[in-house]
Formats: sequence, C-alpha cells, structure tokens
Amino acid sequence: MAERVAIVATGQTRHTAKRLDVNLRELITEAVTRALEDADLRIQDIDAVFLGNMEPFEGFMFPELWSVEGWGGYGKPAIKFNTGGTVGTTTTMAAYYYLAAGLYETVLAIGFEKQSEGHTQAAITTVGDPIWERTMMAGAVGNFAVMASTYVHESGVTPEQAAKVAVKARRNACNNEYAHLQMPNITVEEVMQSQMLAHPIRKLDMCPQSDGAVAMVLASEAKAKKLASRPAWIKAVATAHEQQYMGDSPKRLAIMRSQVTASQKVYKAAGIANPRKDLDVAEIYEVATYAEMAMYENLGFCERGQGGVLIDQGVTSMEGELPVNPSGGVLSANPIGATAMIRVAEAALQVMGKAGKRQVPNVHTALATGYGGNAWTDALILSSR
Amino acid sequence: MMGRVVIVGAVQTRYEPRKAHQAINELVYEVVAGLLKQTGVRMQEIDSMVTASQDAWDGKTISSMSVNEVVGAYLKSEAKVAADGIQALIYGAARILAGAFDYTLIVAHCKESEGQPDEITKVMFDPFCERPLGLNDAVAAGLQARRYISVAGIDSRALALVSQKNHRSAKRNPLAQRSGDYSLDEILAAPSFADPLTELMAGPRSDGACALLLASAEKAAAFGDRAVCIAGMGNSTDSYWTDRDLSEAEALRQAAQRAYTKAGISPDQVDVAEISARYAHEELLYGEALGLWKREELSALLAEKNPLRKRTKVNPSGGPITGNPTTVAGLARVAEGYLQLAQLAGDRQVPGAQVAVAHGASGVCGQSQSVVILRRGNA
Amino acid sequence: MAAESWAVHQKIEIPFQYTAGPAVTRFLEGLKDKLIVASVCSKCGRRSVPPLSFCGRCWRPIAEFISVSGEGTLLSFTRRAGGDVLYGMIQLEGTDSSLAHYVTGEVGRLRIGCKVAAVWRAGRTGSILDIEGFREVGN
Amino acid sequence: MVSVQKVEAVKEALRVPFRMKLEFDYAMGAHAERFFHALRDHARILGVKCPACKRVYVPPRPVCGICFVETRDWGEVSDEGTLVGCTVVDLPFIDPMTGERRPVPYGFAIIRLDGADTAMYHFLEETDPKRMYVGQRVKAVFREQRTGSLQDILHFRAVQG
Repeated sequence: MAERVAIVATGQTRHTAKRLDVNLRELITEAVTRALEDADLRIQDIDAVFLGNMEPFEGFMFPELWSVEGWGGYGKPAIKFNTGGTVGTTTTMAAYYYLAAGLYETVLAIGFEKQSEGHTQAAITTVGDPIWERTMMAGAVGNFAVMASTYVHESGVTPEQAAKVAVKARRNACNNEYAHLQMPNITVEEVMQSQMLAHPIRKLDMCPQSDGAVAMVLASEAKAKKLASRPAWIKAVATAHEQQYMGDSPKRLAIMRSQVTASQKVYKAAGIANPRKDLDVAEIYEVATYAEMAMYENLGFCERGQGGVLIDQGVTSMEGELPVNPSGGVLSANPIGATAMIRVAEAALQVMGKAGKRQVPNVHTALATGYGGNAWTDALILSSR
Repeated sequence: MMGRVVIVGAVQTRYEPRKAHQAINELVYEVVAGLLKQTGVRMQEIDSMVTASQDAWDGKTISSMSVNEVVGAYLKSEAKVAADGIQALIYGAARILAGAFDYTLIVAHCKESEGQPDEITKVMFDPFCERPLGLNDAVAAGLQARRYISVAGIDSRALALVSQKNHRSAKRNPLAQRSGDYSLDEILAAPSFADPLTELMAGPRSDGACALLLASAEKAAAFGDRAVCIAGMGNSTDSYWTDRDLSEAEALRQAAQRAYTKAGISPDQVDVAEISARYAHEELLYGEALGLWKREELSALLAEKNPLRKRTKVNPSGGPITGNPTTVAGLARVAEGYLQLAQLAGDRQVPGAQVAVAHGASGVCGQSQSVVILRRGNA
Repeated sequence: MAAESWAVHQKIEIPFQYTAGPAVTRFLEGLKDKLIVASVCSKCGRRSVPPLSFCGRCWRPIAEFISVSGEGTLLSFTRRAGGDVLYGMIQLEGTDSSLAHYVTGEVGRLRIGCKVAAVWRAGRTGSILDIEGFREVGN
Repeated sequence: MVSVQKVEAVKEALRVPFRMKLEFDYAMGAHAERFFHALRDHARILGVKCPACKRVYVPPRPVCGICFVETRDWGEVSDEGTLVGCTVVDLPFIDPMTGERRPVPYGFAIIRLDGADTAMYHFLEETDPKRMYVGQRVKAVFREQRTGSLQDILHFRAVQG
C-alpha cells in the first residue's frame, strides 16, 4: 500500500520579465528559502531534491548542477527533469512517487527558469522536428495560433470571449503578489487592440516570458501531519502523451486527447463525478486565452463548444461556480520550467487555505494541470482530506 | 531493505560511430521492439515509461518528443530525465515501488555523431568565468586525469593498463564499438585526447540506445531466472567541479553507501562491477569510491597481470571507454549487470555471478552520481 | 533502401545574456582593477573564487568579500588535442576553491604544485579574459 | 596579500554574453529517406500505413503509436489537402537556424493531405489571414530544383475546393 503524500509548504519568487539583480543560482535560492521557511525546516531536513527546468531557454546543460549551492544539493540525491511545459508537474509527480514508495520522508521539488537570459521563441522553435517542422515553426505563438484557428472553427469562440479570459487572468493576478503581469485596469477592448502576433493570437492573448522559480516541500503522511496543520494531500496524478508530430492529433486544442485522458484518470481515481461541481478551484496551464476555453471543454467543465459560454457566464471567475486560475495563471506569469509547478503550488495554497487575497472560500478539492511538449498533459488532484 | 523491483529484460543497440541510416525515433524503436520480443511483454501491458536524453546533445528542445510515440507512451505516462539514463531507471523503480505501475519501461538514447561534442559540452560550464575560455568536457577530463594520477601516485601507464584491459574485454562484447589487443605502448602513443589522456584512454564518439523493463514483484515470478532483483539504489550530488577535490568522488562514495546499505551487501560481495568510465582514470577513481579497492592498493593491483581483478570483475563489457554515448552509458551499465546475473551475457559472461553493481554519472567530472545494486534471482 | 544516407545539416545559433548577480558582478568589476574577489562564508569560512552570494552548505547569504592575490598553486593542467591553449586549475592563495584558466609560459616547467601568478591584460573590461592566463613563477 | 573589501551594493549586475553556435547533422533515417527520395525524384508525397488501424501517416514513422504496430505499407498520398489550422506569423523573433530575426509575415498551416490521416506543417503562399480558413483546399507548389528536403515543396497554394 502506497504512502499518502502531501504538499506542506511552498515558496515562489516574484515572477517578472527580467531579474537583472540575480543570476539563475540566486533566483533558485529565493524560492527554496521561502519554501523552507514556510515549512519551518532547515535544508538539512530535506532527504532528496527533484528539479525541473527547460535548459534551452538558458543555453545550459545541467544548470541545476552549476547552481547546486543555490538549492543546497551538496550530498543529496537529486534528479532533474526536462519535459517542456509540463516539467513542473512532471517533477512534482516524481517527488510524489518517491514519497509514495516510502523511499524518502521529506523532499523538495523545484522549478526554475530565467527566460530573460535567452530567446524564448528561438528555443521553442527548436522544439520542432529538424526535418519536418522546424523551418515553419514560430515558437509557441505560431503553434498556438494554428491550434487556436482550429478551435475557433470548431467551437465558434470569438476574439471578445478570448479577451475576457485575458481580463480575468490579469485582474486575478492583482491579488497574487508573485504574478508577473498585474493589470487592474485591463479591458476587453485593450486586449482586442493589442499587437497581432500570429492570427488570431494577439499580444495580450498570450502568456508573458518570465524569470522565476518555485519550490515546494512534500512529505510522507506522518511527516506531513507534523509539518502542516492542513496539508494539501495528493489524491491522484496522471500523465497522457500525444504522438510524435505536431499534426498528429486530429483537432489540436479543439479535441485534446491527452487532456481528456489525463483528467478522466485523475477524476476517476479521486472520485470526482462532475468536475464543475466537485472541484472547488482549478489551476490550469492555459498558455493562451483560446487554450483556456478549449481546456474547459477538454477538462469536462462544460460540454463541447461551450468554452466561450463559460467565460461569458463568469463560471470560472473568482465569484463563479468553479474559479479557474485565481493566481492569474500562465497568462500572468510564465517562467516555463516553473510554470506547471506554480499551478500545483497555487492549488496547494488554495487547499491549505493560505492563498491570501486570492483565496477561494472553502476549498477542499483542487485540480492542477501541466501542458506542454507535443500537446501532452499532466493532471493532479489535491485535497484537504 | 527496500521493497521489490526486478529487471526482466535489457536490450542495447550495437554501439557505432555513426548510425547514418537511423533517425532517433528509429534507433529507439529498435531497442523497444527488441525488449518486447525478449521479454514477451506486450506494449498494452506497460503504462509507465521513463526516458533519458539531453536537449543539447539531440539539438532539440524537449528531446523526448522524438521518442514518446516509439516508446509506446501514447496516452500513457512518460517522464524524461535530463541526465544519465541510470537516473531514469532509479526513478522508474520508485514508480513501481509506489505501487502505481506493474511495469516501467526505461530508455536512454544519444547520437553523439550528430553534433560536435566539444561545442555541445561547453554549455555545461559556468557562463561567466569558464565559457569565455572555451572549457568543455574533454578539457575537464584531462584536468581531472592529471590531478588524479598525481594525487594517487600513479602514472599514465596505469591509465593505459585500464584501457588495455577494457579493450581486451570488449572483444567478447559484440555490441562494443571498439575492441582489440592494444599494447601499452600503442595506447600511450595514440593521438592525444587531452593529455595525459590519449584517444585510446577516452571513449570514442558513439551512437546508441538502451532499454530495460522493470516489473513489480507480483509480475516477477513469471520471468524465472530472467528476473533480477534491484537490491539497492543510491544517488548523490557533489559540488560544482571547481569547488571540490577532483581526485575524490565524494558523491559516489555517498551514493554507493546508500545503495549498499539498502541492499544489505558489502563491496567485497560484488562479483561484477560495471563502472561508467568514459575516461581511463575514472575507472580507478570510481572503483575506489565504490569500495572495490583502496587507493593504497592501486599500484599493487595494477602491477598484476589482470589489473584491478580482486574478487570483482570490472567492466567485463569493456565499459564506456570502448564506446557508449553519454546519457546511455550509465543505463547500459545496469543492462550489462542485468545480463550477467540473468546469465545472458554470452561470451562475456562472468561464471556464477550473483551480485552486480552498476554505476552512472552526469555533469562536469561526475558531479551527479548514481549506483544500482543487482542481485541474482527475484527473491 | 538507398546506399547514400541523408542527413539534414542545421545550425542552432542563439545569443544569450547571463545576469551575473551581485557576487559575480563584484568579481568581474574587480578584475578591471587587477583585484580577484573571493566570497567568505561567515559560518564555515569557506572562501570561493568566483565568489558566491549564498553558501549552500550553511544555507546562509554571504556578506563578506575579500580580494586575494593573483598567486596560487597549479592543481592540474591539460591541452585539448588540436587546441593551442593550455588549461590549468589554479588554487589561489587563501581560497578553498579552484579557478580554471589558461596557463601560459614554458610547458616543460609545469608541474602539479608549482606556483603560478595571474598575467593581466592591458585595457581590462570586467571579463574573465582580463586575466591573460597564469604563468609559472617557480616552485 | 589578503585584504577585506568594502561591501558595496551592486547597482546593476553585469550581463555576460554567450553565443551558442551548434551544428547538427540530423540523420533522416530510413522512413524520411524513402519519403524524400520520392519527393525529390518524382515530386510524389508518400505516406505509410498502420496494418492494424489503417491510418496513413505523413510524416512516415516506424510504428503507429496508437496500435503499437509497425507501419508497413507505403503509398502515395495527394499533393492536395485541407487546412486543419492556419496562421500568419507577424511577430519578429530570433530564428534559431540563423541567430538572426526571421523575416515576417509568413503564412503557415497544419495541412491534411488527401489520403493521409495525420497532418503536417508547411508554409502557405497566402499572407493575409482574412483569405485563409480552416477547411480551405490547398495544393503543394513544388520547386523545380529539388534536393530532398521538405523545402522541395515551396509552399501550399489555395485552390478551388
């Protein structure tokens, strides 16, 4: 029988466009220091460390090893992951499996990225297969644009509905002291008039590029109960992959095979019959406005084609039936190696009742997702029980 | 004592200087298909995969995208470790110990022929004070080799002995890229790699892949003697290379200690040690950290006809010095250890081997170290 | 199948700008004035070059920076085949870490343990290349 | 001589440049070689079929990930197809293959060729987003001089559907 595992503490940097005051190593230290303080632990209390990062954004191989002083890794078991946008959730799941296996009692999971060191769209363009895709690729923006066009065609969502997603995200972000983009006065019109990057994606439809790091302390059941009065228990985790090439999934975004599969798996494992009713909050890896609406459909928050209606009705706003991304989401902060773990950390804060101004009342069950690579999905369910 | 995970199969490609006709997905499919054939397990039974590859070596951001489909991960759970494949194996074992999966497929790949190693490995180094100098993995290896032989009180002849032994062993390994009966003088007189290392004291550029299948204890019974128990695992992280004594491998000492303790095995019980030594000095340094010999014994051991042969047979495969790409090397060590204990090692079989230790390393001068201890049988 | 094998030749060329952070900036700025700045951990006393702003072992920020001389001990050296420079690892006097750099001068005289000293470039800009290399200065 | 330095706050940390320049010779592999021989020599586009589910894959590959069965039967697919998704790239960005800014705007799309079950990326001739749409019919424009790369197709051009 596997051990129960919980998240007991989190730490984040203030995510921002350019952290010109610290190097990568120092950036990591900030997040780890905050997580350890949150758990009231010393680095010596940590049994092992799991790290996630997307090396090509820094032009680095083993940046975590160069940075070892920054996360106290000397003498510790450590494993490093690199899976694209999902890396933060991949890394969280690794920590989860180790604890569930009873191999460790208290571990750190860390996600970090300093987008300002390199060129994000250039590095993402090399995601493309060198023979089949790279010449046409235009970073994440180009990919999401072609995907969004399919989704618009299938669902009939409008640029105005997309803009509402952007407004929701950046206004929610004003309650999150760690968010990169905090725009209290953002309007639908402003989003719809922002610079066109790749039709139909405008600048304010897209996530920013951020420098930032996140760390979490995870613990086995006995430790977790000592370390936190209300730990965020990990009830279920799942990953689902796509096929190899960008054009393999039949209707990218509109139908996300990986997201349907991963979410259905965790819902089943956690006893969630109706996600819109049974979840109290969701922190999803939405990347772009159109993607968020598509994900509502793929995550089962609404029927197919109803993603736009959901945003119109305010179902996913802070006051709605199922608040999505109280943190402001990826649209408000995107240090890629950290981004998916930020979703988990934010979901954990909600479950622990420690989300401050962005706290949703009475959260017992939360969904966190990661999305990346070639349209693959990670999903986790956190619970107060 | 840890819970039980077994290895039920291991397949490697032949290691070659350039696999010109194989794209990465075809290379990886070769070992995955081979593994399914070897084990008789169908892909439909496997829900978990951990792969290892590196973006810089593959010349591709999110390098695992090339292989997800061919490792059978469609709508399943795969994770990519950005380090040596032995780390993927250690994580894969944790997934099974957690009770989450019955099987986990472990795959590592690298085609060193596609890029330029001296340029690629530059990006492992400090961007402020080291990259402007052009430092790379080969330079660091040369610096560590000279440091090590100086502190250990041996000379480059000792490195030649290691090379000679491994290339001779590799003659029995049909997968090895380079093998032969080299004289010590030939090895010493080979073109320089990064002095004191010559090209015959450093692993050649290599293409290849390796796949293993892990299974839970419940599944193990069906595999009989082909199930080999992972008795212990350990890993550890050292300081950055300029912040430690390069003649020591402290992280490996810690990793080995953890693995031996979990396995309840002492170093003198090890029959076969497969050490990730791409460079000749690493075999001496790492064998010491694995507790297989003491530094004081080195000179005496090397003076004997079979260098380093006490009880333990070291790198009967020939090891990475005879050709294993980075990222694959450590996982290939586990594969070799498995083949030995499952009595599948063919001409390189060490008779009666019961306990094997496999080692892998990542980073500049082995900053990250991992050890896996295998025991014959699935009990 | 074709006898020839096809490969796609491609460049990946991306410019990066690495933010040095306070400690490394201090080090690079110091080089302009021929100063080699080391960090000192107030707990373990460890002196590192290039300097750290945080001691990962003691888990505390580092506030003390000292300058050390450009003299030290050669811990190792090598030359990459095909390259025209000699690389060394140098332990600067009074520090606990080592610095990788070029070694200049007569190769035959180099021995592990020999004393070396920094050779400074004229027109220094705040780069590790402000040091031309380290020259053997006797045992 | 060891002397204690005065600790000064750094106003702005330095930034140190590094230009990563790597070159790769990506082996095409057997499947792509077969595809590009046909493209170069005959201006024909090939797909490979999964014997179990009968899906025709373009790009071709060793195994059908859905069935995990080796693909086997090769056949020609059409040089005409349908847009699955499309866009015009306006944002300027560093092209990793040159280290310089890539010229924009350009049209690109996911295209499903008739006879194929998967779709692939390619350029569109059109650069006005108002004149492209999901479901639009397009046809490959082949280069006269073909070398055996996906760029042997110059781009796809809209045709009457």
